[in-house]
Amino acid sequence: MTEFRAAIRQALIDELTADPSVLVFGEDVAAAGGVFTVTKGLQEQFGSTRVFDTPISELAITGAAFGAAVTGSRPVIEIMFGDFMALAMDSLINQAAKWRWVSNGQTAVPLVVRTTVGAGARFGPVHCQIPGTWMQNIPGLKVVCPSNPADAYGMLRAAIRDDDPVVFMEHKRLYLDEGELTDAPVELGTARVVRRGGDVTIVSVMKGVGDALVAAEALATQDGIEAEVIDLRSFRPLDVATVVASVEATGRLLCVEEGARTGGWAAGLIGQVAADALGSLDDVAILCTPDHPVPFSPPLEDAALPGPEDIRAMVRERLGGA
Amino acid sequence: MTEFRAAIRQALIDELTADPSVLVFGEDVAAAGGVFTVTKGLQEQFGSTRVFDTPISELAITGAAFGAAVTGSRPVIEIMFGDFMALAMDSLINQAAKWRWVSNGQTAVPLVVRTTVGAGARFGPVHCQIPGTWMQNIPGLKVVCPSNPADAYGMLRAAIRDDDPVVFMEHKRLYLDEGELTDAPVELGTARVVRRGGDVTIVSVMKGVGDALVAAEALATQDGIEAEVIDLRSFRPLDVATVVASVEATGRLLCVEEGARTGGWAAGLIGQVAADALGSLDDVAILCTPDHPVPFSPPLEDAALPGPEDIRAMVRERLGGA
Amino acid sequence: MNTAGGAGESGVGADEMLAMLEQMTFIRRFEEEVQASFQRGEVPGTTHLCIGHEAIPVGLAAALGPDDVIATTYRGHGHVLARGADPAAVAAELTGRAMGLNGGRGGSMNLTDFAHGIIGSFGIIGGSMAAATGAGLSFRGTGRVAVATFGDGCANHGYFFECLNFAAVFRLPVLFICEHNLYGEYTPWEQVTAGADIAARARVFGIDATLVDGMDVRAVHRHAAAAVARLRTGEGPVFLECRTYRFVGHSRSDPATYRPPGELEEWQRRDPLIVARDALHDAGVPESVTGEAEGTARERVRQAFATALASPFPEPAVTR
Amino acid sequence: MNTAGGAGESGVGADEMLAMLEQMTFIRRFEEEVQASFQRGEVPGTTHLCIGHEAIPVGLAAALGPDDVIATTYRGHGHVLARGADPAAVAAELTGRAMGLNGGRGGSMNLTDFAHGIIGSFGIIGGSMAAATGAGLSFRGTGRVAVATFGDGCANHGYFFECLNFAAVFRLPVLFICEHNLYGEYTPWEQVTAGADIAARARVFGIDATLVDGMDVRAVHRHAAAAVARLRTGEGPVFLECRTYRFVGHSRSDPATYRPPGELEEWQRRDPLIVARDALHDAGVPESVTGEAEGTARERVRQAFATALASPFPEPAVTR
Ligand SMILES: Cc1ncc(C[n+]2csc(CCOP(=O)(O)OP(=O)(O)O)c2C)c(N)n1
Ligand SMILES: Cc1ncc(C[n+]2csc(CCOP(=O)(O)OP(=O)(O)O)c2C)c(N)n1
Ligand SMILES: [Mg+2]
Ligand SMILES: [Mg+2]
Repeated sequence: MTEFRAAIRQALIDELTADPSVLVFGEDVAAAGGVFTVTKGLQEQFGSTRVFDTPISELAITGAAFGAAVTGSRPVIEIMFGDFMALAMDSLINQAAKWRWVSNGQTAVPLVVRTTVGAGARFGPVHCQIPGTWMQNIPGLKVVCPSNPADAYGMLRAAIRDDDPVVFMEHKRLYLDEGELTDAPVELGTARVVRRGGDVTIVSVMKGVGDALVAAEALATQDGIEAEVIDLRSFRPLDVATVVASVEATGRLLCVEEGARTGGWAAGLIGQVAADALGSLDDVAILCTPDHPVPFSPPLEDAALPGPEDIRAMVRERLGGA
Repeated sequence: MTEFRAAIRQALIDELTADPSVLVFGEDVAAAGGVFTVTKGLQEQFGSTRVFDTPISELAITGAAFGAAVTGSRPVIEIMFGDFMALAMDSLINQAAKWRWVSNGQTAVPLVVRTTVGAGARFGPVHCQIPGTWMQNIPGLKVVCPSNPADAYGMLRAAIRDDDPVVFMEHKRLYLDEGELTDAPVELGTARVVRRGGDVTIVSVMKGVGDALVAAEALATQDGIEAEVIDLRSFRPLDVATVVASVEATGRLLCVEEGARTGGWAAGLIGQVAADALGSLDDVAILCTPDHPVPFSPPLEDAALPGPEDIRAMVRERLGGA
Repeated sequence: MNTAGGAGESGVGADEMLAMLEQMTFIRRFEEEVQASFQRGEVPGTTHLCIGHEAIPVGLAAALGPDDVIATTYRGHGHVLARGADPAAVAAELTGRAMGLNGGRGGSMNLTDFAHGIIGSFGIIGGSMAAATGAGLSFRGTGRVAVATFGDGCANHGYFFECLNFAAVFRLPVLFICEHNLYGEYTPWEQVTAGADIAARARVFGIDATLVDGMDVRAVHRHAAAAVARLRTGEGPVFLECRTYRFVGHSRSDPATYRPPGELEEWQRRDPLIVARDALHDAGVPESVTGEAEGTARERVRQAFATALASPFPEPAVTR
Repeated sequence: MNTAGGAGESGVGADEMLAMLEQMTFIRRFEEEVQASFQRGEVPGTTHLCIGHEAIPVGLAAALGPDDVIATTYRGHGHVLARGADPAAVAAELTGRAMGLNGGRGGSMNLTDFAHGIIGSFGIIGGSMAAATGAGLSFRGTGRVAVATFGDGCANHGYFFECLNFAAVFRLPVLFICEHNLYGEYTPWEQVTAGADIAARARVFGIDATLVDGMDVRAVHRHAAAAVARLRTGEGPVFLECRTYRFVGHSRSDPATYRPPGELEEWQRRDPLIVARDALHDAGVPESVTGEAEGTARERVRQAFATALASPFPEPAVTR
């Protein structure tokens, strides 16, 4: 069994080993090994030309990653907290995401931005956001988010080998989760059905997938409802087809999002499912966070975040207590 | 009749006159009057303490607007092109949008960010994006976008008087449009039904609203289809209720977005309508731009942007040639 | 108030100096209690203590007037307390209580108290500089002053340079205080900061910038007072690089193993509390008097945390 | 190639100097044709011409090797041409043709030609600095050099400072070339730029930074060549502030009314084409020889635009 954070470290080690053009840099990632110790030991192993600490300069870090990526390197940078992605977005949006297409295919832009996201750790309103939605509308970018160690490993390797820029979000409440790693390649942008069930489709990402599975077990054993659970794994590309296929069987769709309703991925996914398969939908619902920043105080934060019980309650409510 | 850009100037003049705490600043807005001459003459009229040119420093401009807003000023800043909002977002997302709530109501954050958005002017891939979706998921922010001079005037005045930060997007292909101004206040976050019709609901924003109206006339006179046209006017708050009310009558919903499908407002709006009123929906569709950056070359750009004919064709297709 | 027997070349009288010692001692004990509370699980999340930095908030606060404002960072507890925020409300915010400065919404990294001129503590590096720069815009011509505090790590950030240039161009009444403690998180500053000292980076914008002994409250106070006087006349921003050291890790349970051996001890010899106490003794104030600061501080801290911990959590009211 | 009769103190021989004059003349005529084509509606959107700046791209390009790369701006046509991009493909990109450098996708602000070491022209201020900084990371230890060009307006941007610090900290082989033309769009640089010259802003990071006469191709070439030699040894970034002037408006039909009277005329007396021609004449090259540059340039420009305009637009293939 491997911890989620160790899976990420292993993916970095394997790609640093396999390809000498891979670089790893960011704030406090090297000597200290990262604030969540994800990158511990990499600098010792691969040297300070390939793994290094940077100044606190999100614009330069991300912009330099772009410049390095178009000149033969495969940089994997870390933006320490997802909230700080706002400082890095210009380079991602206006350069990295655009250059392959705008140059008419003259270059690839193989860079990865790792960033820690998500609430629940009492870090307050500016160390807990999930910036995936901020960049979900940008053609040329991939935005992915594993929910378990195996995917963390497989998706990060795929991201580093990808020729497009990839934002790789790591939910901080998953770092200590354990699981088995495999060498099975993961295609970025594909969702995965993690539990089969015929009564309702529950879609989530990252921490929400585990919550949905807990809810699904309770629904099965206590309410006689079989939920199909889908791990979206990616904000962009968005695997609408896998969700449509599930909904064609279940007719019911619940999206569980750690984020606000307006502008969230949940509403957008439902909209695309509706555009493709309206006739299959008997009911759709969104379980999300309230329309205010994530609070610091534990009772406030706990109440704001959807958990297994909220999921179960919403499914029961939506299925008319079935 | 007043031009769209003159309507914006008039709103600025009226608010600068009404309230001495209003400030206007940004790159080239003062002496030169802005790259689209929207702010021409303001510095002469109100002096260089209230209307001034800044360095090319999007972070400082936006951050300073926040600091000014929490200490008694009502700054109206300009980020010259919407694409550059990526450089300004940290301050908006992590400070301006949060401070009223996070301070537990100790302060208001009355600032407005004006920015020019939209394609069609052959400005190429990094001077044409619509950054509204980048910030649509941020509680505490308002993101609005007028489609005509009257709304430009009314909504900008409302934005300046609003106690929350407002991103005010101006579509560059509307600047020369003409219309009558009124003093009727506009409530930010409300959509407006701009044409009545019972067969299909078409929702768009900014330039798309005019296109939808042109399409609706053609549909009415040539295809016998009566389209209801809704100007959403705001990405956040999102007026789902007005769209639901329309769809309850028409049963059909087409959203026309100048932007990519995944992560766009169109899919998100449909998702929220579905969550609130699935039973009323007989058909939904999205007309958007292809999943790549906006091209420079005229034939490529023209083909990428949805226009009245595309809207009409899609309505006819979706209504089975009715 | 300034009785005979000034505390040395600072121009600060013994009474004032004693008050500053008391405040520094109070902040020190407060921060220690934050750490203890964190270890007991009463302070959730994380903490960033200003232990070792106390001369800066205290020397600065003594130079400000009630209408001046400050924007600080996640390491700003000391500034919030020195400006006069209710210690119980600070403790209550750190422990997530309804009576907290921010009603429990912000926590340690977002302490905000407009009533005491604290327009915010900012968790994003550079945010404090931008906020103060903007406040400076509001204050032009009023005589009011806006202060930003930030660390050495901030000196490599776009915010830092853009704000300094912006404030210089518009001659804004902003006092920029760099609390240079040699590290940004776990990274030594020289490793990521090109060139010489940080003050030079401000000087390149024509900003009056001075290196200050951040372990000596008299020095901080003297320079801050001079800066504030100058700022009130509208002469444009001032920059102080206060050299200091944090005696504890960056946050939470950071053991600070990145420090070279002996470095901590060397700086601890210049502990701002010791420097101030020695100065008072040199000026003839007896140990019986300086010793009182300790007891007062402990009692105030005890009361603040007792009040906070006895107070209720906020009630969630969720609508999704 | 370097025959007798060097062109003065520059160390540049007359042949090389003549070649540089030809290239500068070619860029000048090319840009004039861009403007004419814009006015005829053949170049859509907007344009940003480098008329007046020509000594910089030409002097620089002569100092670079084929493996070096450059990241420039929307005002970078000259650099793209000087590096050897096919002029017809440049004209075709500006006119939105399929055979354009970017297949018509980018237009004038995004000219990109990896085959000639042009990793991009960047429409976002600061983007070129970041791209070159990153290229410098790839080039560490290889002897290759990455160049960024940018304007005086960029010197107030977060990108500028963060990239300079970043490049200095890691001693990256990056040549930073500020094309200082006194204006950012319509705003005079002194009005928004605090402190003294821009080179000083680089020096504060310990970067070797020099003020260069950007109207004299010999000076640009000399400094660029010295910088490149130094960069190849891995000694860390170099910064050149090239003072220049754009003889035309910022973009499109900007009448440039913000200029003080006489300023344009004063700079035009130091037109880089005239400076180069005079130097050649002083070195004994006859007018009959220098005069040839003109005809050659016009013919190359004519051919480039004729080819471009005769070529097809790209075919849209839209899937929504
Ligand atoms: C923009 C941004 N990047 C990174 C961080 C994470 N971070 C928090 S504190 C810190 C170190 C800051 O060092 P310094 O400015 O010297 O302040 P100190 O903590 O030493 O007081 C970092 C990198 C942040 N909060 N904001
Ligand atoms: C980040 C950003 N902000 C604003 C602009 C708009 N803009 C384009 S050119 C320009 C002026 C730049 O001046 P300078 O750097 O001196 O270059 P010059 O045009 O004089 O060559 C501005 C403000 C931009 N392109 N990017
Ligand atoms: Mg520090
Ligand atoms: Mg310029």
